[in-house]
Amino acid sequence: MSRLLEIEDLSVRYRMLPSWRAAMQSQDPYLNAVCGVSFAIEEGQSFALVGESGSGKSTLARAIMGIEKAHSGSIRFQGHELRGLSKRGYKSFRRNMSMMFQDPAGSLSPRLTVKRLITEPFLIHQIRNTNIEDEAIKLLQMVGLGSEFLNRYPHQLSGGQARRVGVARALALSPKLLVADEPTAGLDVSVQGEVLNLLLELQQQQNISVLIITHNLNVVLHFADRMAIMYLGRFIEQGAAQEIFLRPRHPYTQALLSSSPEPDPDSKGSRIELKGEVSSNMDRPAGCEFHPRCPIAQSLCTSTAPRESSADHGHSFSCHYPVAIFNEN
Amino acid sequence: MARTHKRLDGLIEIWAHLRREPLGIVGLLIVVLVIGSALLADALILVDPVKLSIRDKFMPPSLAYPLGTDYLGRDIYSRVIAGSRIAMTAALVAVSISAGIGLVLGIASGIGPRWLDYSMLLLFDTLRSFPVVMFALAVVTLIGPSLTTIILIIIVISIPLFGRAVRTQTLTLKNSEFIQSEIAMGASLPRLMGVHILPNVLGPIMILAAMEIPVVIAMEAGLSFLGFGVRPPTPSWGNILNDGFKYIRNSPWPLIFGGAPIILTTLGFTFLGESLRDVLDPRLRKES
Amino acid sequence: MLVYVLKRIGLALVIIILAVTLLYLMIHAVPGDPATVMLGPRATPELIAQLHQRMGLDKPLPVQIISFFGRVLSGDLGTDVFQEKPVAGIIISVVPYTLILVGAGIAWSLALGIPLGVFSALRPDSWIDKVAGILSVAFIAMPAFVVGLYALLLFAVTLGWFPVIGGGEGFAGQLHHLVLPAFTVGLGWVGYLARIVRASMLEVLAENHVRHARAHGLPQRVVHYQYVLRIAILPAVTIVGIGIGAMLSGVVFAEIIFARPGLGKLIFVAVQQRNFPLIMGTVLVTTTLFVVATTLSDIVNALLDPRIRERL
Amino acid sequence: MLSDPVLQIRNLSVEFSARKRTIRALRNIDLDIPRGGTVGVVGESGCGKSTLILSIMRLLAPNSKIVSGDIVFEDRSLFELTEREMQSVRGNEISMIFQDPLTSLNPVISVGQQLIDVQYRDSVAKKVKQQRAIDALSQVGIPDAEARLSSFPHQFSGGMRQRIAIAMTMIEEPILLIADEPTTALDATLEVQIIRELKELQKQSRCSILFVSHHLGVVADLCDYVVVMYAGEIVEQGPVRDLFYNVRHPYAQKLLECDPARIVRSAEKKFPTIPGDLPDLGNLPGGCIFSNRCHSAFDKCETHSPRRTEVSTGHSVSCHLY
Repeated sequence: MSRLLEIEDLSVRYRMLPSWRAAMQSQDPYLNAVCGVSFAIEEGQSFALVGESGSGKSTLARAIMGIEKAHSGSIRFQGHELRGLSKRGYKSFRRNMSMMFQDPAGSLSPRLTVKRLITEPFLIHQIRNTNIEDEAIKLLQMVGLGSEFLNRYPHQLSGGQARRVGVARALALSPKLLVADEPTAGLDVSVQGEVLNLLLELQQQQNISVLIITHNLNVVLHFADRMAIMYLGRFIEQGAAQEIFLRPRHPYTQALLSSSPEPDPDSKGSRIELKGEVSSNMDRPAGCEFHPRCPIAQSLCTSTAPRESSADHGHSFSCHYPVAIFNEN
Repeated sequence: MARTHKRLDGLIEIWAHLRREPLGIVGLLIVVLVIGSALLADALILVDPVKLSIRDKFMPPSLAYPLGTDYLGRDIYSRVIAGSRIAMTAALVAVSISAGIGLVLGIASGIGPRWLDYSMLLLFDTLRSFPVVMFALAVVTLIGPSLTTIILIIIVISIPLFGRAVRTQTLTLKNSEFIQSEIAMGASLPRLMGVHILPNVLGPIMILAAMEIPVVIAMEAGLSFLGFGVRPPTPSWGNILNDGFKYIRNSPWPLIFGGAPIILTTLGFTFLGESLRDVLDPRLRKES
Repeated sequence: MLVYVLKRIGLALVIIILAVTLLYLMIHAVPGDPATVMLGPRATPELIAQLHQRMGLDKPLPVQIISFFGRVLSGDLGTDVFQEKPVAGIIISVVPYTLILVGAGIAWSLALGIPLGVFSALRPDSWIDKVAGILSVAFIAMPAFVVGLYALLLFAVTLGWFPVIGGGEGFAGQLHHLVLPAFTVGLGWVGYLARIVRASMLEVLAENHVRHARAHGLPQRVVHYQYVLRIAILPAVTIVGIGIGAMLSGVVFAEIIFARPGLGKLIFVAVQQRNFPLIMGTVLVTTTLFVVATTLSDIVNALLDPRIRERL
Repeated sequence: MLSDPVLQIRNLSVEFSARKRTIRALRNIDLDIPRGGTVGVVGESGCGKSTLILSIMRLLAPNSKIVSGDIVFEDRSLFELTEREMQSVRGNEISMIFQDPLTSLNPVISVGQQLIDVQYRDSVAKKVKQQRAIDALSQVGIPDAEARLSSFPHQFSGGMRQRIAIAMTMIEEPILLIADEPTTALDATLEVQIIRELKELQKQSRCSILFVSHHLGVVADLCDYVVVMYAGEIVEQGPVRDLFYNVRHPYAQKLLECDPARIVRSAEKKFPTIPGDLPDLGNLPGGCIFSNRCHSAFDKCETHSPRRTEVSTGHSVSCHLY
C-alpha cells in the first residue's frame, strides 16, 4: 500500500485582532484552529476525524482541500507538496480529491438542475470526451437515484436525496480522496445509514480513500480504518479505529466513547461526565490543555503539556496519566 | 431553445402568483398605461403640447381641453401625455445604468480584496451622505439644468443603493457552502461569478431596480418643478407643476393634473414592485 | 465600545472631508471657471481676476481645499460675494427653521408610524393590517413635493385653514405655519416607520425566544412591549438617522412650496444666483448634519443592542 | 393506564392547513404522564413530537386546529381554559425547556431580568426574586452567579444557556416539565451534564417530565416510560424496560437497530436503515401508516388501521401482528 495523503505538523490559524490591538491587550492576534497535526492516509483506506464543535476538524479538512490557507507544516498528496501552491497549481490535484460539505442542500448551487450539478466537475476540468448526459445518468444510478431527478432543483430534494446528489458530484471524476464533512449531519437515524452504506460501498468498489469528519464515534468504528480525536486543534489520540474503541488511552476519548450509551435502561451510570466546557481557542489553558475538564488531572497536568506517547499498532496519545487498560480479553 | 422555454415557464409562474395580488394587478395596469402613453404619445396627444393659445388660458376641464389649460393656454392633457415620455425615459435610462454600475462595483467589492471592499464602502457612504436634493442643486449649478443632468445625478446617487445591496448579497453567497464546494472542485473565478454568483444576485437587483423607478420619476419631476430640470417649454410633469404653482391662485387645474400622473405612476410602480418582490422572494414563496 | 464610537466619528469626519473635496473637485472639473459662471455676462477680465483672488481660486487646488478646511475649522465659511456678508452668519440665521421643521416631521411620523407598525404586526392579515399596509406603501411612494403642493392647494388656498407663506411670528404663529410643511416632510416617513416596525416586529415574534417567554407564561403585554418591541425597534432607530438626512432633502421642497425660511430655501436662491460660497457652505452644513444624524443613530443602535455593544 | 396521572391526553388529533392542503399532523394520541414520572417521547423528524408539545402548551401556530380530543391537566381540561387562565398554567404549573439554547433567551434583556420576569406572579420584593435567581443559577452550576445576573445571553456558551433555561424552570417549580430535545444542539460531553442537571431538578422538585428526544440512549437512561411516535401516531408505548428489552412494533424495532450505539455491536459491516419514505400527511393512505416501509406487512396492513393492543401491563402497541 502506498500513502496517498501525508500531513505533517500542519497548523492553520486565523487573524482575530489587528496586531496593534493585540499588542495593546497583550493577546495573541491569532486563533490557532489547527496546531501541529500529523497523520497519513493510505490508498483505499479511510480515516476519521472525531471531535466536538470548535475542535478544528472542519478547518483541517478545508486546509487539505486548499480552501483554507495552512500556516505551516506540509500536505503531501500522491507525493506532491500542496501547501503553498497557487490556485492554478492546486487545480490539477482537485480532480483527484473532492469534498462533501455539511449542509446537504446548502452545498448545491440553488439555480442549477441536478444534471448540471453533478456534471459540473466535467465542465470545470474541461473534460469533453464524454457524453455528459450519459455520465449524469450513470452517476445518478451509482448513488441510487433514478433519471427522473435530472431536471430537479436542489430545493425539490429531500435531505437524503440532496446528500446522494452530493456524493454523485463528489465522485464524478473518480477521485482518489474524498473528504466528507459530517456526511450524516441533519439526517434522521434511519436515513443516516443509507448514506453511510452508499459511501462504504463506493469506497470499496472504487478503492477511494476517505477522510470522514464526524462527532459520532460509533459511526467511525464501522466506517474507518484509523481515527484521530481532536481537542482544541490538536490530535490527543490517534490510532486504528478498533484499537481506540477497545483500548482508549486518553480520558477525553474515554468520555466521548461513553457519551453515546447503548439504549439500555439497566446500564445506568456508565457515562463519564466531564467538568465545564471546552476551553476557548483564544485562551488556552497552561499545561495539558484538557486538564480543566479532566476527571483525573494531577498537578503535573496543570503545568506541563504531555508529550505524545505511542502504544502498539501505531496508536499514540498525549496524556501524562493514560487510562489503564483493563478488561483485556 | 430550451432556455427560452425555461424563461417562459418562469414568467408564467410569476403571472400565476401575481394574479392573486389585487394591488399588484392595479399596479401592473397603471404601469402598462404609463408605458403605453409614453410609447404612443405622438398619437395620443390632441394638440401640440407647446402650442400657445393665450385666449384659452386657465380653462377648467372641458371637451376641448380634457384637463384644462395652463397660464399660456396650453393643453394640459397633451402636456401630461408628452411628459410621460420624459419621465419614463429618465427612469429607465437612469435606473438601468446605475443598476449596471452598482452590480459591477458591488460584486467587485464583495469578492475582491479587503482594501477594495473598504474603499468601495467609503465611496458608497460618501455618495450617500450628500442630502440628495442639495447635491442635485449643486450639480445643476455647475453643469446647467437639462434632462441629461438629471439623469446623471440620479445615476450617481443611485449607485450606492445598488452597490451596497449587491455587495451584501455577494458576501452572503461567497460564504455559503455551495460556493465553497465549487471552490473545492476547482471552479475558476469567472465561472464562480458567472454561473453561481451573478444569477443569484440578479433577481434581487431586478426587484430593487423596479422599486427605484418611482423614486427616479419623483426626482425628475421634483427637480423640474424647482426649475432645475427639463428646460421649459418642454412638457415635463415637473414643469407643469412649476407653472401651476406660480399661478395657484388663478387656476388649480394645472397643479391637480400635473401632480396626479406623478402620484399615479409612483404608486403603480411601487405596488407592482412590492407584489413582484413578494412573488419572487423564495422565502415567502415557500410558505404560501 | 469607546473604540467603536471613536471609529464611527472618525469615519464620519472622513466622509465629510471626502464629500466636500468631491464637490470642490467637481466645481473645478466642470468646463468654465466658477468665477466666470458666477459673474455671467457681467464678466470682465478685471472682475474675474478680482473674484479669483477673493475666493482663493488663483491658488493650486490642493491648497484651496486645505485652506477651505482650515477656515471651516475656525468657523469661517467664506463670504457671500453678493450680500457681502459672512456665509456662516447667513446659514446660522436660517438653520433653526430647518431643524424645527425636520424635528417636527420626524416627531409626528414617529408618533404615528411606530404605533401603526406595532398595531399591524400584532394583528397580521387582519383588514386593519391590510389597509395600513396599503397606506404605508402609498405614503412612501408619493413624492413629498406633490403631497406638499396638494396640501397647499387644499388646506391653505382653497380652505384657508393654514397660512400660505412664511415662518410665522410668536409660538402659536410658528406652530400654525409649521403644520403643513411638517405634514409634507413627515408623511412618507410614517409609511416607512410603520412598515419597518411591522416587518421587524413580525420577524422577532417568530423567533424562538418569544415562544420561550410565552411558554413561561409571561403576560402578553410584557412579551410584546418588553421582549419583542425592544428588539423590533432597532431597525427603526437606524432608519430615523437616515430619515433625518433624507428630510434635509425634503425640506427644500417644503420650504419653497410654503415659502418658509431655511437651508433649503437658502440653497435654492443661492443656486439661482450661482453663489458658490453660499452653495458650498450650505452643502457642507447639510452634509455634516446628515452625517452626524446617521452616526448618532448608529451609536444609539449599538448602545441599545447588547450584542453589538459587546462585539465592539 | 397508570394511576394518578398529572396529564392525560385523550384521543388528540391536530391538523394544519398549508398550501390549501390539510396536514394531519397528529392522530388519536392517548398518553398519560404519571405524577413524578418521566415519560420519554422518541421519533424521527415529522413524527409530530413538536406538535404534541405545542398542543399541551396551547402554543400552536394559528394555521393549526385541534380536531378532536382533550388534554386534562390536574383535573382541568386545558382546552377549556381561557387564554388568561392558560397563561397562569404556563411557566407556573407546566414549564418548558427548548431545543436550541442559542435562540431561546431574549438577546437584549439581561439574564437576571429574564429570571426575575418569570417570577412576575409572585408579589415579593425584587430583592427576593433576585436572590432566587442567584440561587437557581448557582444550583445549575453557573459560577459567580451574582455577578453574571447583568450579563446578556450571548455572553454565555450554549451549554451555559441551557443551564440558565433549567434555572428558570427551577425557580418556577412546575408540576410538569416539558423538555424538547434539550441536548440535541449540544456537544456530547455537555449532554451528559445537562441530563444530570435535569435529574437533579426532578429529584428536588418532584415534577413530572415529558422528555422528547431522538437519542435513545438518553431516553433509556432518564425515563421510566417511553412513547414511540411515527408519522403523527403513537405506535408503541410502555415502561422503559418493556420497551427496550421487549420491543414489539416493527418501526420501534428498526429505530432501535438504527441507533448508532447499537451499530457497534453488530458484526455485519453495513449500517441498518429503514428504507422508504414517510407517508404524505396531507394525503394519508388507508391502513397502517407504517405499512409501506414495514418488512413484515401483510394484506390487512394496507387496508385496516391497527388498533391499540395492550401486550403487558402498561405496554401497548398498534400493530396487526399483536
